[in-house]
Amino acid sequence: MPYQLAWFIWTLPVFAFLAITLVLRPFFNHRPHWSAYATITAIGAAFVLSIWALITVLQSPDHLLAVPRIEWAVIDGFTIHLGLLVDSLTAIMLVVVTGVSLLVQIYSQGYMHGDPGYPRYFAWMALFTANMLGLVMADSLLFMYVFWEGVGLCSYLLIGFWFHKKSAADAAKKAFLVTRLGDFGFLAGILTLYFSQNTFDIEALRTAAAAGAIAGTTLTLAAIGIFAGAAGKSAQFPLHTWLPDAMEGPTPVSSLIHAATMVAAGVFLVARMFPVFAYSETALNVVAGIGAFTAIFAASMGLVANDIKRVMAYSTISQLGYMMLALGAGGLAAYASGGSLPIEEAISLGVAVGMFHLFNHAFFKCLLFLGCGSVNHATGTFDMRYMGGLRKYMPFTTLTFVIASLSLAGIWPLSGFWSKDEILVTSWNYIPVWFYVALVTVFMTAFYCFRAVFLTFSGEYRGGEPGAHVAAHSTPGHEQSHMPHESPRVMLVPMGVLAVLSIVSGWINLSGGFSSFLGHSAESEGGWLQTLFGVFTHPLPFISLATAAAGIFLAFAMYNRKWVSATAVGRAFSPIYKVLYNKYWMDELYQGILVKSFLLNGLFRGAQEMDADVVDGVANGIGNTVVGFGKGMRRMETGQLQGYAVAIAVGLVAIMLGLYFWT
Amino acid sequence: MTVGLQHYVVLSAILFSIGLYGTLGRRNAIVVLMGIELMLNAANISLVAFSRYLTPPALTGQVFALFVIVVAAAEAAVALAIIMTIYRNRRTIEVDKIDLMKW
Amino acid sequence: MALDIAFWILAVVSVFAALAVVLLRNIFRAALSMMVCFLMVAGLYATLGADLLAVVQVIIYIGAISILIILSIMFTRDVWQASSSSVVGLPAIVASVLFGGVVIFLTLNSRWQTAAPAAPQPTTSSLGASLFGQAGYALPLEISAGLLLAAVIGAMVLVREK
Amino acid sequence: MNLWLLAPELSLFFTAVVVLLLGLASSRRGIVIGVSLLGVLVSFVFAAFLWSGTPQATFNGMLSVDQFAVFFKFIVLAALVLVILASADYDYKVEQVRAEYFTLILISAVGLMLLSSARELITIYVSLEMSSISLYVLAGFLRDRRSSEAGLKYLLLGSVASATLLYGMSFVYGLTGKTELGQIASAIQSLSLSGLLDNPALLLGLVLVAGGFGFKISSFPFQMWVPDVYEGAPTPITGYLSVASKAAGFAAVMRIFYDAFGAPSWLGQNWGLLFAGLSIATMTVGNIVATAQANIKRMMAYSSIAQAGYIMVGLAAVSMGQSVAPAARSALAFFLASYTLTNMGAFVAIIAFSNKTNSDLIVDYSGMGRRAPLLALGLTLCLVSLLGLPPTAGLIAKVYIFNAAVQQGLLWLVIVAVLNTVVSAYYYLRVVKLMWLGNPVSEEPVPSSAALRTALFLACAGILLLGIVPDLLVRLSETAGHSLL
Repeated sequence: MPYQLAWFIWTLPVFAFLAITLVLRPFFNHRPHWSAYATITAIGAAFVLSIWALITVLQSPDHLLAVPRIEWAVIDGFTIHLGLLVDSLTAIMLVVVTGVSLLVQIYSQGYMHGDPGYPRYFAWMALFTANMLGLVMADSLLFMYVFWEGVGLCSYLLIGFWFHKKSAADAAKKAFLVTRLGDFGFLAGILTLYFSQNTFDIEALRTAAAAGAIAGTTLTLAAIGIFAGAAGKSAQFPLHTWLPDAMEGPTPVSSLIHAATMVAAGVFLVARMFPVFAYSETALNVVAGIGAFTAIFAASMGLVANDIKRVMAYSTISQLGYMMLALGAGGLAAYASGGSLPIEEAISLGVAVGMFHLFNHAFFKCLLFLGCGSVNHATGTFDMRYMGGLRKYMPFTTLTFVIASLSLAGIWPLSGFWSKDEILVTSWNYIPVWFYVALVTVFMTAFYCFRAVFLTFSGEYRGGEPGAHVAAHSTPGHEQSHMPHESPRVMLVPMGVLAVLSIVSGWINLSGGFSSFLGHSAESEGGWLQTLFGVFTHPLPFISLATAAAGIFLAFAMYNRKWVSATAVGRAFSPIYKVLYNKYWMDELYQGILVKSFLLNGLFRGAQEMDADVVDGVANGIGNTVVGFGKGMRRMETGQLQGYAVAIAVGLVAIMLGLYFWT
Repeated sequence: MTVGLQHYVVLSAILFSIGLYGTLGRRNAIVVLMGIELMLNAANISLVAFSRYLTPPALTGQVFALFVIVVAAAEAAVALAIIMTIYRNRRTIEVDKIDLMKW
Repeated sequence: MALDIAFWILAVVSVFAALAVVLLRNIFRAALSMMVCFLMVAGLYATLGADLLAVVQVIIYIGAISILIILSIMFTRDVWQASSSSVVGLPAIVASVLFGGVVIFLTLNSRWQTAAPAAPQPTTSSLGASLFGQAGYALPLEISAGLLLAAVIGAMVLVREK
Repeated sequence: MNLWLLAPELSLFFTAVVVLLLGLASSRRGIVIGVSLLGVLVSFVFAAFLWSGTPQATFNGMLSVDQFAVFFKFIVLAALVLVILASADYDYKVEQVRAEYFTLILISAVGLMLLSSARELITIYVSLEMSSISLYVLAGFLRDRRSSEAGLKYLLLGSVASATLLYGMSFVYGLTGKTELGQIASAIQSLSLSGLLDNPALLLGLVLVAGGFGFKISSFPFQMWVPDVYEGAPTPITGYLSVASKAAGFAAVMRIFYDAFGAPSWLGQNWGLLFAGLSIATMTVGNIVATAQANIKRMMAYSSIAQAGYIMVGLAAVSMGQSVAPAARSALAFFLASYTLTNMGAFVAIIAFSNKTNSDLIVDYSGMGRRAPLLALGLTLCLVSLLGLPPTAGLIAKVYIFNAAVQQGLLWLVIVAVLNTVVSAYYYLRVVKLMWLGNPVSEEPVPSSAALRTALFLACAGILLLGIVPDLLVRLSETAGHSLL
């Protein structure tokens, strides 16, 4: 097939967006479903094209789909190209983005049913997907930045979809502002690279970095700037605060944001520009350090959240931290190995490990959110304290949710296990410090996600909540029945597909196929069946599995069997002693709780609050300061024309004196 | 001390400042307008003085001043017409009361 | 020498007349002072050898503009109301004094390339030549004709009856 | 003296007179507008012929007919077409004197076109006044409380500014004994000064002239009239003021400062730095205060101040580097062309909305996306272009001008400008968001006349065309930038 088809991958959703806003919404508002069909068709077609692109890239010897550039404008010798860069990294992202987006759109038909903003919703979703696709395909940083901002804008519109709700409008504003803070860094990074190399072309910049043409402080500054942008979008500490609030949007939006589009953009960006990072040890340490810290920091906050979507949001932040850690650790491999591993190898190692987790995470996290949406669809609340016992009413949702949770917790042989294992191995090999942090995080992850599972699905139904949270999600059409019921089929089918993917997606790399596609030739350990079981020849998988199992067990003990009252853990620590007495592998954490009994309620909650007040404060503060200045400065405009004339006269005098003394 | 170019230029600067004060510091719109006329006159004095002392045969400054006078007349006519409209609307021509639009 | 004396008289009177324009509370008297000031300026033109310009100054400024202004004062019935200092009275004084001071300081420090002044001679014909002549200012003249048309239309449109 | 070189202005002035005389017989809207548009078309054809000619100075060097001037004539004519169409729906407010209204617009356009090619101080002053006096009248044309207030403020402050300009010109004349820009330049060079203070008359002339034009291009601290006048003036005139008069002002500034004060290079760097400093203040004030506005005309006024700040980046870039950069002049020309289309388009949409709602408040734009999808789409496109997002002309214009500035070593200025752009997103997108996501006050659709729709369509098509295939205009503005006599 001709290469031009690649253009359609991101333009098709744009057409869908245009069709909805220009034709369907003004003229066919009484047929809202047509909008959904337009979006689904466009993204479906883009998905097919993405598969084609992936196959083409796979078959081409240099793993590249050559798309000639279009010379767009020449301004005084400064040429602006329009071009696509479709390599293995892009091809994988394309399939993930279109695939996940397609499933989410199908699901949304059920979830958004009856919402008055139905066509608007699908228009923004199409545009959101289009921008993300453009972002991964752009061949120059300039165009990437354009799509990058487009993604930010669409997420703003989608998070604030129910803009009449103050919390939603606030969350949207927050997301927009906080990610913008990072974007300043990104822009600075782009400009640094541009002034160093006089080009925005990604491939050229990668080559220049590898050839040492950009080096030293310039390189480090550029890399850290880019990472700031990535940290904003991928919700890394300290710019992560927007993500938990972003659940104010419709749940499928959260699902798309958390799985394949918005947050993945940051990780993708770092992977895309990884050569720029790999030659600066400082930058790599920043990436790995922030990643690891974010992983454990976010996970700790997930332990105490009561809102199921919030738990998942913290989980996303934490998992993104893992991916950053993977990238950083992979890159640091070259430095840690004392030169035996060439930097090119380290680059592909980092990218392969990080992207592999991104790939797997997309499916199970998307599924978890769709599960949350399904639960909410049934109970009208996101507060787990009012759920419980849904297993009886929603068997299918329960099943898929548990599968996704197992995958997230990293249980063999589900997909999450494989990529998490690779991250642990890489960090163990090259930066052991972060390995322990990651391991603790594994425990926490397993604990909080099964805490959610048990609170939601086991026990007795606690009646939903007709109070505050329904008001918070008061979309018409979600009529409350007295007992929860399973969601419609249009929502369940995508969940089923994702459940299967959550199990099997990790197997793709059993014989190193995924890694070698990304340029990292892993040491092959025989066929994939051998690897499936052969993985246990090393001790590390046992450790991580055991850690995860421990987490699950603790959750089981506390929230299913109630051997230990969860509230008591917060208040007093002695009951924990009794229950966990014999579990020697819990000693460290145990001591921690003993020593600092306020850890759960004190520090973690404190972290959450600092989050809400300080970091948000800065973001909102900047916005409010500008507007405040504006409000103050407009007072200068007194309406008195003689006041203006005085300004002219004084201005002239000031300019004269200024020039007089300056020259 | 013989009167020379500098005397004229300084005189014009003084008249310009007085005119400027008239436009900035007086409340009545017509006085403001008179201030502007003073400023234009001041500029003309310096133009004519330059013409006399710099390029005696060429008279460029005088030509310039001639045009300024024409423009000043046109400007005054339009200004007074606008002041009339204001007066019809508000029964006052005090410029500090004409501040409907601000902020 | 006579010219010098004339200059000093004209200069002092014009400055005082100008001050009267902007300081007198009675607007009508301010307008009369303005006429005096314009007359003095015409005299200054004469001392500079610009005879035609002096005449034009008298005809247009005193004959037309001043009369127009006095008429407007009468129409707006604010004649007997005091023209008080504006809301930015003090800043206005400061700004104008500063402005004047800086300009005077800078002009006094400037070097002007003065040529020896020629003996005064009638300028009417040479002005006419430079306005209408081959190498003259015909273009600005035409433009100012358009300008006057715009002003006439504008003034008529603005003061028309409802 | 070749009158053909004046043909665009002459034909337009002739049209103005014809329209005025027609008004005595019949002031039917169709006839008046038709004749005006025809005159613009004729003038455009003449200008197009001049484009292909060689640059030359005519009328004893008072007028230069180069591509730079012709480019700005095109801009003025484009604004003229849009303002005439935009007035079609608005002129019910001036029905008795419709012919005079259009006559004044045409005369002011003649003045602006002359201003963009004038290269002699007297001509510059007289053309400037020709356009200004017509615009004073037009600003106060409605004679209601707001409009007459706008007229008075514009007139009094404008007169102060032009007196300042005149005073500055007198010092330039006093320093050099010349009024023609080229001769002024050689006179300054022959003085062989080594700094502004060698002869402070130069500083006086420079600053006072810059101040007089600073008023015209709404540069800080001469920008304070802008919001009040823009709010009170009839909306089509506001649009016209914000683009045509500003464009011609920039053309004149460029010509004066480059032609007369372009050499020696320290002089260029002095005023380049002056404009760079003013540019920062201008765009910052414009953007920050715009965030706090509730009236859309006022918001657009502050937005246009901010845009003037961006354009001044180009002005500063012309002379700030080691060598003079024609690229910066091209960028400035391109920016003004794109800005003209964009801002006029926005004002056309605003006229259409306020015709229906009788309000200029931003909150009343809530839900307009549903009540008038096409108008809202047009306004969205214009605002997005003002912000400088793809795929619009605004993006190219910003890239072009910022690139030119960076080439001249003004990176710090560009960084400030980009930060400013970020601030501007707040108020532009607020309107966009309100239109598409807000709840409509009523479900009643907003009708608009064919003339307004045509104007908006023309503007939007131009914005998109320049955004998608900028090469068309980039070539023209490059020619213009390099042709300055």
